[in-house]
Amino acid sequence: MGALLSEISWGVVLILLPLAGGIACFLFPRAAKVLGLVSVFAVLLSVSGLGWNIKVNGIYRHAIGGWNAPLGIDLYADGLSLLMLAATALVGFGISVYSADYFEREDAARFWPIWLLLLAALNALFLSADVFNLYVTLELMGLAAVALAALAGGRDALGGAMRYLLASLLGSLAYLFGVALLYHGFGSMDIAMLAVRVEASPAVWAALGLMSVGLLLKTALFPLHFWLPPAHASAPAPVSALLSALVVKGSFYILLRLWLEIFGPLGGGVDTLFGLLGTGAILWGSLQALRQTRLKLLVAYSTVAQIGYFFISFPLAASAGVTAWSAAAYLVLSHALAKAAMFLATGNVLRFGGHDRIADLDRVVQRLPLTACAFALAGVSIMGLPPSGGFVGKWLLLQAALTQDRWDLVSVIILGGVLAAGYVFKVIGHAFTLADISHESREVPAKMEWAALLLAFGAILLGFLASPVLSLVGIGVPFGVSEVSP
Amino acid sequence: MSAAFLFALVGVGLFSLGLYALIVHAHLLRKILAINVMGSGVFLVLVALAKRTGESQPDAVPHALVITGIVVAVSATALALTLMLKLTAETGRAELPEDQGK
Amino acid sequence: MNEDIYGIFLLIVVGPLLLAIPALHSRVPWPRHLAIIPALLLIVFPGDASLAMPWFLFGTGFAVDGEVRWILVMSVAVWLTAATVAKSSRRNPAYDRATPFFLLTLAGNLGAVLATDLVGFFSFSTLMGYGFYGLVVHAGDAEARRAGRLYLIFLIVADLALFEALLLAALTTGGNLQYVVVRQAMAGTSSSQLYLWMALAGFALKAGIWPVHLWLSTTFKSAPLSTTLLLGGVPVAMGLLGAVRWLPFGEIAFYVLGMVIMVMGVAAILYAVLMFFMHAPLTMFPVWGTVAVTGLSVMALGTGLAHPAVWRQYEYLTYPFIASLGMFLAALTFAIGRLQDKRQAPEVDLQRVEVLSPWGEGGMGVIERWAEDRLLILRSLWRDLRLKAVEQYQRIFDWGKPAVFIWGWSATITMFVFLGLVFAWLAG
Amino acid sequence: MNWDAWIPLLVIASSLLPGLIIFFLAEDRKRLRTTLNLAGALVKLALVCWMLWGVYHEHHYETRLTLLPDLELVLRAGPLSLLFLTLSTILWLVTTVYAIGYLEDSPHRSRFFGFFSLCVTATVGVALSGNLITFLLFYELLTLSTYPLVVHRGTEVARRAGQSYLVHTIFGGALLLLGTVWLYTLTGTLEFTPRGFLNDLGEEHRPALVIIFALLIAGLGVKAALVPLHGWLPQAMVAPAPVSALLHAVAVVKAGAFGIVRVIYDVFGVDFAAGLGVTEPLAWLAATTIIYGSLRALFQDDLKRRLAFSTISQVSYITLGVAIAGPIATIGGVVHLVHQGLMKITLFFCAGNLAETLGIHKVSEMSGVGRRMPWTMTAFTIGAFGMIGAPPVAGFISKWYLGLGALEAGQEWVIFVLAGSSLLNAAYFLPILHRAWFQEPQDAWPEEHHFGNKETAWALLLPPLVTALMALGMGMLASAPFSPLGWAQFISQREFYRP
Repeated sequence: MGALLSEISWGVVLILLPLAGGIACFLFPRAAKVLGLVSVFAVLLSVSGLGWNIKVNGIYRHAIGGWNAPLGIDLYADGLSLLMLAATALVGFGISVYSADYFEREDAARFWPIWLLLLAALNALFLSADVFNLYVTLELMGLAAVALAALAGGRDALGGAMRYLLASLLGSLAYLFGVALLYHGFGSMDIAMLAVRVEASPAVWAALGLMSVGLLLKTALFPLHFWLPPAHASAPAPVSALLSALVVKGSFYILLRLWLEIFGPLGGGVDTLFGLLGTGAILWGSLQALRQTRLKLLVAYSTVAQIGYFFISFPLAASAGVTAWSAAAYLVLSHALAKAAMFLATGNVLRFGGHDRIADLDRVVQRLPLTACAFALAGVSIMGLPPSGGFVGKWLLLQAALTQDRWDLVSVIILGGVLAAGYVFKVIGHAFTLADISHESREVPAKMEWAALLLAFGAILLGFLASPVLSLVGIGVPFGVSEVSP
Repeated sequence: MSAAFLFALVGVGLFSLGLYALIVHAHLLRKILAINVMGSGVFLVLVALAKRTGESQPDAVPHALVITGIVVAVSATALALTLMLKLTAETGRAELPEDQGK
Repeated sequence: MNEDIYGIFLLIVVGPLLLAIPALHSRVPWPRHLAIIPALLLIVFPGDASLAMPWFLFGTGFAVDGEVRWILVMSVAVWLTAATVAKSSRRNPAYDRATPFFLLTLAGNLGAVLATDLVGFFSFSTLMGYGFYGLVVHAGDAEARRAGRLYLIFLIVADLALFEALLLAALTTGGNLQYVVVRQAMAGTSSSQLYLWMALAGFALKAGIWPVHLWLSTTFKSAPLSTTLLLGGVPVAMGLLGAVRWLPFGEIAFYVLGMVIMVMGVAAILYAVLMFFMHAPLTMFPVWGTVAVTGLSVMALGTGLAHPAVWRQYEYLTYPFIASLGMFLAALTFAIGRLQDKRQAPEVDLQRVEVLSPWGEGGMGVIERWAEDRLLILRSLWRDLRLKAVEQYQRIFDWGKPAVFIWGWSATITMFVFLGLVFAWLAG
Repeated sequence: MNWDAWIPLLVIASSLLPGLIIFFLAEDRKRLRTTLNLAGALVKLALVCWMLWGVYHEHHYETRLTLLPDLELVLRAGPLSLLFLTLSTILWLVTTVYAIGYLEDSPHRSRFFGFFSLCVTATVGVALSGNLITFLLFYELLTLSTYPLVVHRGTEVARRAGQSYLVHTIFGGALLLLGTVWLYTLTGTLEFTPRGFLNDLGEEHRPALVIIFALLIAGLGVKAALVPLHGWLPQAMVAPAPVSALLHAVAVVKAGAFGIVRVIYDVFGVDFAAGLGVTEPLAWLAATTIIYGSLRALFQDDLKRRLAFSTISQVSYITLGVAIAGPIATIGGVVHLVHQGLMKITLFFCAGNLAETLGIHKVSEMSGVGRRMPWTMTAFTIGAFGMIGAPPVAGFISKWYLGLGALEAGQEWVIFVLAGSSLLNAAYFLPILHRAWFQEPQDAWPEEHHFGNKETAWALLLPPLVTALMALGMGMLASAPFSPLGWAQFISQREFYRP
């Protein structure tokens, strides 16, 4: 059994499986739901297989078709990749279960193929070992995401999707430009080779600038987040969940990888800039979220704020590398679970009452207890209250900041949590009270409620799994060894 | 100044022009075209920089990349156009919804 | 020691406490008398006995010996009379409602008499105090409530002062609060002066010693006979008893304080005589009597403090003296109360009592007129002052709820100022 | 891992599991819900008794689970833990009975009891926490699980109260988190240790430690309702009576006070904290709170609001006791943790009974209520006298040790505070008693319900009587073995005298 598990090249499976599933869904629209669910479940199993493989054998590297870099395409997976893959598979599965009941026949036929394509793109992205391959997968992911965002049709959704598409393309092109410069300078696309060869030069700085801007745009870091709220808020609930939970993480992953391997050692104050932008994102996003009167927009702005946290790690990594990066990884993972749960819960509310005005939530707690519970639990993780994944992430982040006496960042981290509590409980408070306008109610399938709840529960559970998860992420030493012990 | 560098410079110019157009123009078709111009600029840079100093033969890899890039660009453009058409059908104007008020 | 009467010891306190529960005493004939019976048995039981209760509060105990028996006899006599008087006036509908308070007060009184240490005494006398409040106000009319409130404020302030004294004592002795231990320990420590001040202030308030007798006179005016009967025997005697037990008389010479107390005693007697001559209705006679007699006792205490040798010489008389004092006051009150009943005295009113003295009543008129001639200026001056004071109180009481705050405040501030002065004096 | 290591976890589970099951019960499964509630409470009580016996015989009960790399979730039953644990376990049982009676036929009972159990789980976790991060975890869980109880009624007022509660507690939680992480970066450990774990820290860290202390106390002070962080408590009165009881006596306020005790004794260590010069400001703060709360209580006509301000005042006795930083004052502070709980829960039960039976919410409506509900008012009277500090109710014991401890530590000013507080307590409690017992009743009660020939339902009447008797008993039997006082002396000894 063990031999068999380590013999299969799980990376290839992870890319081909959803792709094949997507094509099958496209070909047999009537069976799309079943095919889609089976594919996603198979992906989940494959990720476990890959995880087992990595745990036993260490870093996974596979040259597709036997062609090695620079000409061939390498697949590469270490702890960080595995974390992202696992998050994708888990959240993806949860959202798939939800979507199975959410989309009606016609929508389902369109949703499943694109979603599986997106899944394939995401998996490929997390497994890529060279910068150009990352571009292709990034672009693929972007296109699939845009298509999903447009799924709902109508003015808002199409407008949002269009804006998203333009931003996404612009980001990809900027990134590609950077790739060109890097290749020109060092003659390689492979990240590992670049890491060895790269040295500070104007071209590298230009590449860093272009790639960063492109990726920040796609990650929707403040102030480049303008496209996110309309796109995320107007898409169908499961799509919003996918976009917020996974898609923005794709581009962030690339940035993180590049930073860790190529740009990080160069220094030069960019990390400070990232930290500043992250700060801006946390404050601006949280304040905007507090101001919203619509639930979905609130959740979308919350994503803007939470993305800021990921970037707080950059300025801290210089002297507390492992802690800061572990924090970022943990925040990414728990945000994926929590934000997906939040959007799914929002979808339930929307379906139940036909609107998402916060002031008129009208005792959702009584009428959709599981959904309200899911929202609250996800909120706990977003706020960073213990026990939750968000708490672990924030704890590590605070620890990294405090060891360096970065009081500015400490206060931002704390303040962000308080503001998050503000907007989460704004919703929950109204969910308990009787509204002026009582709304008509529509049945919400149990599966949809449970999917949201289980995802949220996963975010909570992460609070207890920090040790195993972080040891898994540490495989292949993605974050280096520059640990400053407390 | 070598020819390759000139090409690269032109590529940068195209990229910048495209960016300008993307931001300035409200009409979606113009925006899509602007994106394509930007893409061409990048491709030009890639091709031009394939002629690396000291080597007689240009590097083949960037060419392969450009081909892949073009494929991606085409599909992106197709998606963009579809979206634009749908949006136009929905709103009657080929502009981003928020821009209509201007 | 004498373990045989263990049960009785407990019963004389527990019995009234249990009977205080309405469901119990409403099913028993003569509950008030019934509750006193164990105490009666204890009196006739020969010999000394004691019971240690280490589990109670910080460890306390009960004991009866020759000295305590004097007080006990007095208490039982007074309580039996009170119970009988109340029983005979059963036409009062408030009787049933007063019974629990009667029994609580009884339990407190007996416990305080028997307690062998400071905390036990303090606890039971507090219980007695609050029970007394119930007895005073149970009649339910506005005047009774005023009297009750006044009594309550004095009680609380007194308890606070005693509490501080207790803490000082505990600090000095390391937790052992037996009377003997405390008296010896407090005789020779730096905190003994503060302790003396606190304890004396507390007991002065509790016993209604001049100049803090205000609650006594107010209460007398409004309470029924069964209650006023107890006023002499219970709080006054208990206050004196406490002072004797808590303070290291005979062991410490504290001349200044002793003299001050003696002067206060003299002043109390003078005051009482003055009041009696100025405008005393018959009802108020026991009040001035009480004030005068307690003034006498205060003089004795002051003497004891100033001249320990004298105290030691006459110490054996202390308990009989207190007992007879209580008995005397109760008898006085009772006699006058019966007289009053027969004469159908007009309803007493707090204001009118002061303003309209019943001139020309019986043989008193001659003396009064004589006093009027002699003390005209003084009296009118004094009356004006009194009137003002009464008006002030009246206004406070009539405010209702805000008054509560003012009391709280004024009591707090007074307390603070007082304590502060004492501390300052100690420090300087 | 032997059997002893699982008991703390089982204690947690004994309320967590019933709570989780209850969430999914239909509204009408009343019997099953009641069975689960009571069974959980009884199992917990049994486990706690078992541990009490064990700790007394030097057994160690400790559960360790890895939470973060280098940081563990530690549940440990020490003497201090057990004091709070026993209190909350017993009061949970009583409050559950009361809540079952109180919420008879009201909607959303499953939700209510679910969160109720979670709340107790969090409290028990707070009690058993063996390090600061575990404490933090359960402390926040407590915030979260009480919020739905505060807003349970679902009215606009309730929502506002809940909002105020959250603003305060989240803010406090953030400060606590900050202090905790900071401490961790300085020391690398958060394990509660008798007499603190900071003694080896260098001189250069002292300013940082002072700030950390301030952060931790501010974070805990929110729940302990230290002025000026007390604003949420009076507002939270809109919650149903069992919740108020829980907030004031068992869980929230207590968790804050308990945390302060923990921080001073087991994080900083009394001597170290006194050396830092942080205990005296804290003592002053506590004193201010004591007086302020009492003063505000004077002006409240709403009975529950008056009690709420009284809580603000009384809970600070605990803080004051530990801040005086002497062995005797410690006894007073720690034992008040138990005593205040019993007395205040009695008062709130009684207030709930008045509201539920007669519709009385205001002090001014209470005239003559003693005749209509003698047993309830008897319990109330005992509780009120305890608050005033009259012997032999439990409050006297607390006040005694506080005063004695203050004198022993040479801090005479505390005596003034205690005296002032006693006076004020008397000033706002005695008028209530007077009104209830000695004034003529009004013609009709605001909203009267009849319960046959009883004054109110059994489930409503028994809990306050039981807690009042306990408050009385703990005062009278203070020197008996296994009394809270004895246990507090045990704790103080451990903190001050053991080598």
